[in-house]
Amino acid sequence: MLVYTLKRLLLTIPTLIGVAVLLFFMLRIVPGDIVEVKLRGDGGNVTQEVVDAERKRLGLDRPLIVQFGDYMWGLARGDLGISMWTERPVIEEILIRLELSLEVAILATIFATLISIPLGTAAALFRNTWIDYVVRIITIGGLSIPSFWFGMIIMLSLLALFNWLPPITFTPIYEDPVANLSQLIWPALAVGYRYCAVTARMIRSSLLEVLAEDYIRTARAKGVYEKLVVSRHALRNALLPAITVMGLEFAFLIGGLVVTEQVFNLNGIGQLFVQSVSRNDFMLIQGMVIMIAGFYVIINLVVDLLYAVFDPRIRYGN
Amino acid sequence: EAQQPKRGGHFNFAISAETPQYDPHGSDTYATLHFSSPFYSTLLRYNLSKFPEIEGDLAKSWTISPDKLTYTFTLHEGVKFHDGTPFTSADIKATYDRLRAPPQGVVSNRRATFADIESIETPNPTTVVFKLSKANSSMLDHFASPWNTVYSAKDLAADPNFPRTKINGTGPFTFVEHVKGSHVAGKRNENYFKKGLPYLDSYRGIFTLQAAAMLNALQGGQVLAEFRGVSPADRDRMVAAMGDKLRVEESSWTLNLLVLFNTEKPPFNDVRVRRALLMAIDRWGGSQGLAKISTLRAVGGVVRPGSPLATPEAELVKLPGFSKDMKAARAEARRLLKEAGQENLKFVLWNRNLAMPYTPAGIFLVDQWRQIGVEVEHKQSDTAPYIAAMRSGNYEVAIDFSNLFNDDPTLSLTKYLSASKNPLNLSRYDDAEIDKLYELQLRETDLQKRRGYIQALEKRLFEQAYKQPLLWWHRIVLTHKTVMGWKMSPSHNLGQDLAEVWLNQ
Amino acid sequence: MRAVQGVSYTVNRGEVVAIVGESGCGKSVSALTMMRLLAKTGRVTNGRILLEGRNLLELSDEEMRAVRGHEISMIFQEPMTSLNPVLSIGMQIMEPLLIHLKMSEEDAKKRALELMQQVGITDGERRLSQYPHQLSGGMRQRVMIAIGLACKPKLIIADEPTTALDVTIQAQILELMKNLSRDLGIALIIITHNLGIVARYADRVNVMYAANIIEKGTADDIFLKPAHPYTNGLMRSVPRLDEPRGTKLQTIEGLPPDLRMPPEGCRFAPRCPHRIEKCSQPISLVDLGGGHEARCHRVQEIFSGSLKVEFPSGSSGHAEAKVGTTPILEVSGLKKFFGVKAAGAGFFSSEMATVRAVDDVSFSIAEGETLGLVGESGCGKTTVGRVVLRLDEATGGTIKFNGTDVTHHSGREMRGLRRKIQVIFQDPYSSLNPRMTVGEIIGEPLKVYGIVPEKKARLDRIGELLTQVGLFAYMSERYPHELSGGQRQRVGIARALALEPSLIVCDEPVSALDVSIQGQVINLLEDLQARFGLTYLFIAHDLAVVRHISDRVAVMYLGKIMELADRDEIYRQPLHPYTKALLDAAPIPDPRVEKARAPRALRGEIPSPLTPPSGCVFHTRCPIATDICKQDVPKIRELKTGHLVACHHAG
Amino acid sequence: MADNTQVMSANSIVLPRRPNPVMHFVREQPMGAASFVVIALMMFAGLFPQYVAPYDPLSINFAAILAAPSWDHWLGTDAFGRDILSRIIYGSRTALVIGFASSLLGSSIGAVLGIASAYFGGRIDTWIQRFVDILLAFPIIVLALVVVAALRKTVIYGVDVNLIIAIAIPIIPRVARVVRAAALSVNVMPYIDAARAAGYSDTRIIFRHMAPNVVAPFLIMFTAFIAQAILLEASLSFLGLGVTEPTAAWGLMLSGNAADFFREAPWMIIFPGVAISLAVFAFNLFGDSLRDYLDPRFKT
Ligand SMILES: Nc1ncnc2c1ncn2[C@@H]1O[C@H](COP(=O)(O)OP(=O)(O)OP(=O)(O)O)[C@@H](O)[C@H]1O
Ligand SMILES: Nc1ncnc2c1ncn2[C@@H]1O[C@H](COP(=O)(O)OP(=O)(O)OP(=O)(O)O)[C@@H](O)[C@H]1O
Ligand SMILES: [Mg+2]
Ligand SMILES: [Mg+2]
Repeated sequence: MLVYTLKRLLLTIPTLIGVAVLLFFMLRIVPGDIVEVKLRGDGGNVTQEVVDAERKRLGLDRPLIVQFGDYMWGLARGDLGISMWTERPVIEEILIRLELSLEVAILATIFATLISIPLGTAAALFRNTWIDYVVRIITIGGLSIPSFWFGMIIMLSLLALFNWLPPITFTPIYEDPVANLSQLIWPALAVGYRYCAVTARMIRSSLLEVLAEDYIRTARAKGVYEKLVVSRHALRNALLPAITVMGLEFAFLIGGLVVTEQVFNLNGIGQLFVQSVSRNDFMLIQGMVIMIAGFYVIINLVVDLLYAVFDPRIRYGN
Repeated sequence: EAQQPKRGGHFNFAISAETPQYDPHGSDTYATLHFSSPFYSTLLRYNLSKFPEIEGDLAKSWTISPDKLTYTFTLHEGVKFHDGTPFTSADIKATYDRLRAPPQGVVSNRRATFADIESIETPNPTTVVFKLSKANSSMLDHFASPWNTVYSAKDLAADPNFPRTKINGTGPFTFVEHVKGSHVAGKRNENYFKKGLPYLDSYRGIFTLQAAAMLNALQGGQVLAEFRGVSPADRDRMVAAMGDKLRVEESSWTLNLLVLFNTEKPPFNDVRVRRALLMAIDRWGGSQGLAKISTLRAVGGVVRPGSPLATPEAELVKLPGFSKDMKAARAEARRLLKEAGQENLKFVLWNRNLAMPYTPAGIFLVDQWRQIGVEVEHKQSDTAPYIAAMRSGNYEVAIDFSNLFNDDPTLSLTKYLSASKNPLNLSRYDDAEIDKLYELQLRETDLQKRRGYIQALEKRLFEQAYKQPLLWWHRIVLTHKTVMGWKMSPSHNLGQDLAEVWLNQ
Repeated sequence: MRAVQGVSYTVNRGEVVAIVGESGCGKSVSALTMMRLLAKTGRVTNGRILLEGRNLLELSDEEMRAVRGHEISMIFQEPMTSLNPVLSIGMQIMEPLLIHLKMSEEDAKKRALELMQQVGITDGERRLSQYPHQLSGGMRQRVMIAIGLACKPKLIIADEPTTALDVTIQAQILELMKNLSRDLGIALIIITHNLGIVARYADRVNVMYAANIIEKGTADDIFLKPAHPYTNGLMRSVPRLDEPRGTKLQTIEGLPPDLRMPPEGCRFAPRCPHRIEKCSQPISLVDLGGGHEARCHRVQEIFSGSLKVEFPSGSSGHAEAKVGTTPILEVSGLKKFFGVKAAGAGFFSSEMATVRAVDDVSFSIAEGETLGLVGESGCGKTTVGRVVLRLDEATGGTIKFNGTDVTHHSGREMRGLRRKIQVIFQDPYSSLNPRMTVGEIIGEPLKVYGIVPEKKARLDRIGELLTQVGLFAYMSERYPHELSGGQRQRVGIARALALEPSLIVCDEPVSALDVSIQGQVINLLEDLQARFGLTYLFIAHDLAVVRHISDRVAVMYLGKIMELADRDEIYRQPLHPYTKALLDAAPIPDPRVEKARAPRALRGEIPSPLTPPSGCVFHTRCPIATDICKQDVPKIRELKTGHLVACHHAG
Repeated sequence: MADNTQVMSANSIVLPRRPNPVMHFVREQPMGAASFVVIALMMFAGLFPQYVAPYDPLSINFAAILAAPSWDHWLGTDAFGRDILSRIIYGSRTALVIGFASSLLGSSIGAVLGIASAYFGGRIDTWIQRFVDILLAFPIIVLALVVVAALRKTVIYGVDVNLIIAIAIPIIPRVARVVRAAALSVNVMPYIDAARAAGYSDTRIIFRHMAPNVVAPFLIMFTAFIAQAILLEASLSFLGLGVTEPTAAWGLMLSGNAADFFREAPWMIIFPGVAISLAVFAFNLFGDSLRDYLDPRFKT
C-alpha cells in the first residue's frame, strides 16, 4: 500500500513537470510586460531607463532559457519563486488565500456528497417514473446553470428576501464558525450544485447497470429483502464509479471557484488567479497552476486508494 | 459642520486596490498613496479648503527669488521620524536627490519633473535651497506633489530601496501592520510635529477589490469611507439604501480619457480622417448619458474644466469635436471621410479592460462612430498587452487616459509633446508648433499670457486631431456622516494623510 | 409477446427433470416465472405454479420472498457474474441462513462450513473470507450450489448450470448436483440445451420448442422412441462420438418462429418435412402412455412407425473431400507468451507475469485436410489460430505456408499471403462490423484486392457467395443485427470465401450456435471443403463436433499438444490419460450408454497458465502420474504411425 | 445445397421495416426531441437575428437607460438603454458559433488522438496518454484563461478564433480519454481481427472499421461539450477575457458592473443568465437523450 502510494506519487512528477514546462512557455507568449504595468499602468510617464532598470532588478532582462532553467531549478528545490507584482514569495501569496478557497471547496464537496447519493439512488430505483424525471431535470440543471450566475442570483435573493448580504472579510472557522459559514456557505452552494449534479447522475447510471447484474438476480433469488438488495448488494458496487467522477470533477470545482470568488469578492486563490492573469504576474500564475495541478493529481490518487478500500478485486501492490 | 473635533477612536476605510510596494516615489497608483500618505509628510502640500492654493507641510515658510530660479525653504523644528531620528534639511536633500537622480535600482517616476533642479543646498538643518537651471512655472506644484514623500537620509544611505518595503516617516500615523490581501493598519504618531494632530487613535485601510464588495462593506458599516470615488449608479444605490447616514461629496476630477490616433498608421496619417472621427462624437449628449452610469461627466479641453486655466465652454464649442450641433458635425464628418476616400472605414479601437469607466467609454465611441457609417471593433485587453500595443505602436485608434493629481498644465501637456521630445507620445507625431507653445507656457510666469499659449496649443492640437480628451471624470466620494475633517478635492491622490480626520460619535 | 405458453410439468422429490430446447425457446423465462423473478416487462398472463399445493402466483411479494432461497432456490448459468464481487463468500452463503432461518452469526458460519464440505470445497475456513474473484469458475459454481442448498430447499432450479464450464468441470458439478438431490431428496430441474447431459442425468425430460413443451416423458422415451419430429431432428442433428465415419448430419432447416407472431397451428410445422394441412390447426399434447406425451398431429403415425421421420441431410451427392499429401501448413515448436499483470496484483502493482498461452506446439496440415484442435478453455487453441493468422506475433518457432517460412513476414509480404489464409470466428455477433451491410462486408475484400474491381460484377459475385453459404442475394443490404446467429455465421464464412483462400482457421465456428443450426453450419463447411478443396484448422472444445468434421485431431492442454492422431484412432483408443478423461467426461446423448457408464470426473482444477505445473503440465490432475511426471517434460513421441503422444506412461 | 435454400426461402424470417431513426428517436426520447426544438429555435435566432430581434443590439439610447420590462422592451434595457431581448437574441449567435466551433475542434482532435492511441498502442499510446494527463491536470478555466491571454486576438468574420481555441483545448484530453476507451473495446472485436486477417491497411481499418463504431460516444461527447463550451465562453466573458463589448454575448451581459445595478435593474442579471442556462440545458438534455438512445446499456 505505502509502496504503491509512493510509486504513484513518483509517477505524478513527470506530469507536473510537463505542466510546468508547457505553462512556462505558453505564458511567455503573452504580450506585455509586468514592469510596464507597474510603472505605466496608472499613467505614469517614466523614462525607458527606469523601466529597463526595473526589468533588470527583477531579472527579466535575462534570456528566456536562463529564466527557465532558473525557474525549474527553483521548482526542483520546491521553491515557486517570487511574485513579480508584490515581490513576495509566491508560496506566501498562495498560502494567505489557500485556507478560504480550500474551505469553500470542501464545503462544496460535503454538500455534493450529502445530496447526490440519495438523489441518484432514488432516480435509479424509480427509473422512468416522475421521480426519475424530476431528478434528471435538477441534475441537468446543475450542469447547465453558470455557477457565477447562480451566485449572483443567490446574492440577489438574499438581498431581496432578507435585505442581508454575507460578510466580506474572512474569519477563520476556528475563530468564529457562524461568521465564517455565513460568508462561505453561499459560494459553496454556487459551486457545489454542479458537483452534486454530476455525482448524482453517475450514481444513477452506475446503479442502473449494477441492478441489471446477475448477482443482483442471485440476491433476489436468495430471498434477500429488497432494502438489503439495494443497500448491501447494489450500492456498494455502484458508488465506485461515482468516486472516480468526484475526483475528475475537481478540475471543474476549481473553475467554479475562479468565477464565484469574483461574484462573492472572496480573497481566495481564484481571485488571485484572475488578478495575476490581468497583471501578467507569470510567476504567481505558474505557482498557482502547478499547485492546483498537484492537488488534482493527489486527489485522483486518493480516489484510487479509496477504490481499493471499497473493491476487494483491487489489491495493494507489495 | 463647524464642530469641535473629537479626539480618539478607530477608523476603517476602504482602499479599492492593494499596492504592490510602499514607495510613492516609484508609483503612480493611488493605491500607494492611500496606503502610505498617513505615515509621511511632504515639503509642501495643497490647501484643500482653498484648492489649488499651496501651503507648507514640513516647510514652515518659503521664498522664491525674482528670477524664479532659487527656492528657499525654512523647515519646522523638532520634527522626528517614527524611529526617533530627528528630521533635518539633509533628509529633504536626500529625498529630492533620490527623486531627481535615483541611484541604481531605484525607481523614480518623478525624474523628468525635477529635471530643472540644478542643485540642492542645505546651509543649516532647518534651511534647504533649490537652485533651478531654468525658470519653471510649475515648480511649486511639484513641491506640493503628494508623491514626494520625505524619507530619512539615514535609511536611504543604508538602503536606497528601503521605502519600497519598510516605512519610516514623519507623518501623523505610525505603521502597525500590513496583512496581505486584507488591510493596512496605523496608529497615532504621539510626537507628530503638528500639535494636537492627528485626532484618530488608529485606523485600518481595508482592501476591497470588488466595487460591489466595497459598497456592501460601506453599507454594513464595516468601512466608513472610500476615498477614490464611486460611479453614479453606486451612489444612487447607496443613498437609497442608507439615506441620511451617508454623506455624498462630488467634484469634477483631474482625470480624463482621450481618443488617441496612431498618426503613423494610414489612414490615420490623414488629418481629415482623424478630424472626422472626432467630430462624430456627441460629447454634450454623451456626457449627460454617461454621467448616469459611469464616472465620466465633464466636457473639457486639455485642462480640467472649472480650473483657472480651463477653456470656457463658449470657446470650447468652436473647436472641432465639441460642437453642439451634431447633425451638422456628423454631416461634416461624413464629408471629410468621403473626401479622404474612407466612406466605409473599418478599424480596431484599443481599450483597457477595466469596467469603470473604460468599457462605457468604448461602447459609447463605437456607437458614435457607427452613426457615421464607420465600423469599429472594440478590443479590450488587460493593461499589459494594452500598454505593449501602445508603446510598440501597432494599434490604430485607442482610448488613452491621463492621471494627474493637480491642474497644473505642464504635467498634463507633456502628453502632447512631439514624439521626438517625449518618447511617451503614443500618437507618434512631431509638431514643432505644439512643442514651442508648450515651452512658452512652461516658462511664462504671467497667468493671462500662459492661458493664451495653452489655448493656442489646444486649438492646434484639436485641429490636427492627434489626440483629444473624450470626457473628464467626475469624482463622487461616499462617507458615513460620522466621518469628519476629511476634505474633498478634484484629485483622489491629495489629502490622504488623515491627520485631521475625526469621528463624530 | 408470449415467451412461454402451455408449459406444464411436475417435479417430485429427489427426481431430476430436464428441460431442453434451443436458445430463446423460453426455458429461462419459465424458470424465472417459477421464482417470480421476471423483469417488470414480463408478466404471467395465466396459469398456476403449485408448490406442495400452494399457488405461488397468488402469494404476496413478501410471502414469495420468503419462499425464494428457502423452499425454492435457483442456480444460474454464469458463475463468473452471479456472485457479488464485493461481498465475501462466507457472507453470501450465510445471507439466506440469516434471513430465512434467523440463525445467529456463528451458527450460520458453522452451517456455511458444512455446506462447503458438501459441495466439495476443501479448506472452507479460508474460503469463507475470500472474494469471488479469487475462485475459479468451477469453485464459484460450487459456491452457488452451496447457497442454493443453504436452507434445505424443496426444489432447486438450475438454469444451464454448466454451460460456461469445461467438460471435466461440468462432469464434476453435475455429479455433485445429482448426488445431492438424491441424498437430500431435493427435486431438481436442470435447464440445458445439451442432450448428452440430459441423457446422463435426467429422470424425466421436457422438450421445449418456441415456448411450448412439445414432448415430455422419461429420458428413455425421449431418446429411444422420440415421437415429435422436432425431437427426432434434434437427436439427428447433433454429432455423436459413437457414430460411424462420414455420415452426414441431418439438419432441421430454417429457424424457430418469431415469438411475437407465432403460427397459430403447430409451431414446428414451418420447419417440419412431414407437415400436412392439418398441421395449421392448433394442437395440444397427445398422451402416448406412461407419461410420454407429444404435441404433434401425426404423432400416432410416427409412434406406430408407419411414418419414418427423415430430415434433409446437407449436401447429398457431394463426394468426400480428397486429402492431398503435400503439407500446406507446417507449424513447429510454436511458442506464444503473453506478458500480463501478475494475478491478484490488480492495478496496484505493475509487476508482470508471462502467460505461456502456447508452448512448443508442432503440427502440419495437408491440403484438403481438416485438423481438429480440441482442449478445454484457456488451453491456447485460439492463440494457435491467431499466431498462424499472424494476428499475434509468435514468440518462438516457425510457421511454414506452402513451404515458405512466413513466421516473420512483414506486413507487405503478408499481404499476398492474407488472401490464402482466412478465418471464421466463434461469436457470430461480434465478428461482423455492425455498421456495415452484409454486402459491404463481403464486397470489401473483393474491392480492396481488386479481385472484382467494377461494381456491377461485384454485386453479382456477392450474390453468388451468399447463395453458396445458403443465404440469399437480397440479404446483401441487410445489417448484421437483422440476421439470426446462424445466418451471421454464414456471412462470416462467405467473407472468408470471398478471398478464395486455401486454408481457413475456424475458431469454434459452431460453439455459439444452437444444435439444429450447428448441424446446418457443419454441413455447409463440409460441402465447401469438398467443393473448393479447402483446408481447415478446426478449433473447438466439443469433442463430438471435432470428431465429426476432422480427419486428424490434436488435443491441447495448457498450451501443449498432448496427443495427435487420426480421429477414429484417437477416439477408439486414446493413449493419453487426458484424452481419456476428456472422452469420459463428455456425455453421449444416449441414456443406455450413459447410465451404463460409471460415474467419473477428473479431479482438480485446470492450473493457471501463469504458473503451469513443472514437468508434465497434466500431472496435477493425472490419475496415473508418477514422480518423473513432476520432474521432466514428456517428449511428444510417435507411438504408432501418425499417432503422437506426449506422456511418459503412454503405450 | 439447392434444396436447403428452397427450404430456407420458404420461411426466411420476415423483418420489421427498419425504423426511421429520427421518428424512432422522437418516440423513444420525447425530452430529447423537445430539447432539440429549443436548440433549433436558438439556431434560427442565431442565424437570422435581424428578423427576430426587435431592436439593434448595439445602438445606445440614453433616453431609455435601465428601462424595466415593458411592451416596447419585453426584457427591459441595460445601462446603455440597449434592448436586452435583442442582445440575447444576437447573443445566441455568439454562443452557438463558439460552442459548436470549439466543441467540434476539441472533440475531433480528441477523437483522433484517442483512436490513434488505442489502435497503435505501445509508445504512441504512452506519449499521447502522458500529454492527455498533463492537459487534464490543468483546471479547465485556468487553461482557457492562460490560452486566451497567450494567443493574440484574431477575429475572423466577427468570430474570435483564439477564444475558440482556448475553449477547445480543455476539451481535447477529455474526449481523447473516452474515445480511447471506446476504441480499445472495439479494437479487440473479432471483426477488427477479421479486417487485419484480410490484410487491410491501417488507415482503412481505422476509418472504415473502427471510427464508425466509436461514433456514438463521439457524438455524445460532442453535444455535451457544446454545452460546456457555451458555459465556458460565458464564464470567460464574465471575467472579461472572452468576447468584448459591445458585441452581444450572454456572459458579457452579466460581467463588468452589471452586478452594480442589481438593485434597480435585476432584469439585467436575470434574463441573460436564464438564456445561458436554457441553452446549455437544452444541449445537455439532448446529449443525454442521445446517449440513452445510442448506448445499449441504457436500453430497457
Ligand atoms: N426480460 C425480457 N423481456 C422481453 N423478452 C424476453 C425477456 N427475457 C426473455 N425474453 C424472450 O423470451 C424468449 C425466451 O427467452 P429465454 O431466456 O427463456 O430463452 P432460453 O430458452 O433461456 O434461451 P437460452 O437457452 O439462450 O437461455 C426469448 O425470445 C427472449 O427473447
Ligand atoms: N491477449 C492476451 N493477453 C494475455 N493473455 C492472453 C491473451 N490472449 C490469450 N491469453 C491467455 O492465453 C491462454 C490461452 O488463451 P486462448 O484464448 O488461446 O485459449 P482457448 O483455448 O482459445 O480458450 P477458449 O476455449 O475459452 O477459447 C489463456 O490463459 C488466456 O488467458
Ligand atoms: Mg436461458
Ligand atoms: Mg478460444
